Amino acid sequence: METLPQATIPSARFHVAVQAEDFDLQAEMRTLSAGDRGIGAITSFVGLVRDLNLADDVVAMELEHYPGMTEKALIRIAEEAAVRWPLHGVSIIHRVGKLYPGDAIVLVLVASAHRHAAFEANAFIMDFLKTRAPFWKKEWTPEGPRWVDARETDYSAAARWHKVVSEQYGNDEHD
Amino acid sequence: METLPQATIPSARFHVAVQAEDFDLQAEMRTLSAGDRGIGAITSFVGLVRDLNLADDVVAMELEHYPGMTEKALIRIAEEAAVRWPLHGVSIIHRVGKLYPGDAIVLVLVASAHRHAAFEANAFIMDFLKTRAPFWKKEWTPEGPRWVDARETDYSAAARWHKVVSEQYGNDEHD
Amino acid sequence: MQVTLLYFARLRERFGMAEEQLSLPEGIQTVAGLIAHLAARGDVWAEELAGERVYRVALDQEMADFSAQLHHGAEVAVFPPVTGG
Amino acid sequence: MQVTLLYFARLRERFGMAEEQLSLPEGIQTVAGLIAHLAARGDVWAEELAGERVYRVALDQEMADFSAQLHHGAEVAVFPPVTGG
Repeated sequence: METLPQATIPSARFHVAVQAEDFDLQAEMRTLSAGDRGIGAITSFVGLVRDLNLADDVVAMELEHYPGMTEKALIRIAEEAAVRWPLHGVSIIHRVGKLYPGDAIVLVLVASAHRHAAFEANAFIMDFLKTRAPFWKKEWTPEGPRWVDARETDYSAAARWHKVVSEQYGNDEHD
Repeated sequence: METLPQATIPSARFHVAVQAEDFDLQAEMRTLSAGDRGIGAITSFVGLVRDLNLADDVVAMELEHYPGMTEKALIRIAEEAAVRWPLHGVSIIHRVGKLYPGDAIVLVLVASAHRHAAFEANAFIMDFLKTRAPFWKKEWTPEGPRWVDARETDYSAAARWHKVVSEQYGNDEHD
Repeated sequence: MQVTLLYFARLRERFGMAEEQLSLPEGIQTVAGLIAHLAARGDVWAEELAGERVYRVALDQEMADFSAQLHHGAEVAVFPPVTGG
Repeated sequence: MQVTLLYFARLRERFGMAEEQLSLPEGIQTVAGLIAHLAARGDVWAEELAGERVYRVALDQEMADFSAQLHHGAEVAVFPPVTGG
């Protein structure tokens, strides 16, 4: 991992939440960017419960987490992104409890002066969230519940970032 | 460019708009994903007018476009993305007219079953929009207006996609 | 051959017009020929189209290069490199 | 040395508990020693912790590996690989 450019972290706002309630993308974006006129780009990722994901007759998904550790892990992931890219803010909201196809599971918002930083940091956060944040999914089917197994592809997606060479983001680009 | 996998385009929804009014991210996301339970990932990009971008005393930004060609160019860019990644939908909204620091300029929403496809297609669309869609920015300062020059970095960002090797997106991943 | 010309942004302002109808002289068949014809007007037309300035051309609302063939009724737009997003 | 153990997801269900307080025998100083101690209970404990099954350990709410040193009052969590997002 790169050494820490001390200047970047204090300037970034981090917000993390684990909640049963749904979130509003527009409201979260406004909160993240309020008052910061240096932000030129905001990316968001929203993960949804999908049907195909839910083989055969899955009717719902249930998310369990590790209260206390979860919030720390999400903050840690946001901080790691802010070390690698010049970010103005990161907001991560992860839902828990029972969710149904079409429901949102997770929101990651990243604000930066530069669009490429905002895209890459968001993808980085999702890849690390999938392997480092203590959430577990259970699928509910007519035959009963079953735990979802971790996927090898998520671990390889997270691992690839160790190889990514940090790019230079100067002031040549405004969003 | 790759040959066209005929199956992907008809299944994707495309929506483009050029408008003076602001947009609501949550409402646009809902519209894009409504009724499609195969979507596991939605990424968004929002470009904002920023202060730093606006050297010295810039008080506003004005966006001009080429009515008719703009909409075609945006649809074309969305279609090119859908050829390269397995997308369920793309929504592009670009604002025109007078805008102020903190205002949103552009929204790109991409829906897919897979998170990496949704991230990459969104970055691709933004890079191409910056070089192919007929919009021009004018900055208003106390000394008068001035047109913003195109940046070399935007052209190199768009050019790099020609070198990107199309990855395989199977059904190993749900968001 | 009759074409519609559209100018945008800085070029619209410098040329002092957003649109014009033009009857092309015999022998002008391509975008390159049309641009040379316009640059021959001299002054700002030569400055913008025959000098160091970079510009783009769209033919019938698609980006076009200098070799593109014109046709009767074509819509040709000339504008600076785009700066949207 | 007293530690708090937490189990999540499939492990919570298989072990039939979410949490337990444990006084460790002398000589258990690391995560590896603790896991061996739990696996020695046999049955589902051995199946989940000493077999082919993959699991993760967190020490004081940070991901930890087997060589991590325990301390009095430590919070040790054992759970399957995570599947959030």
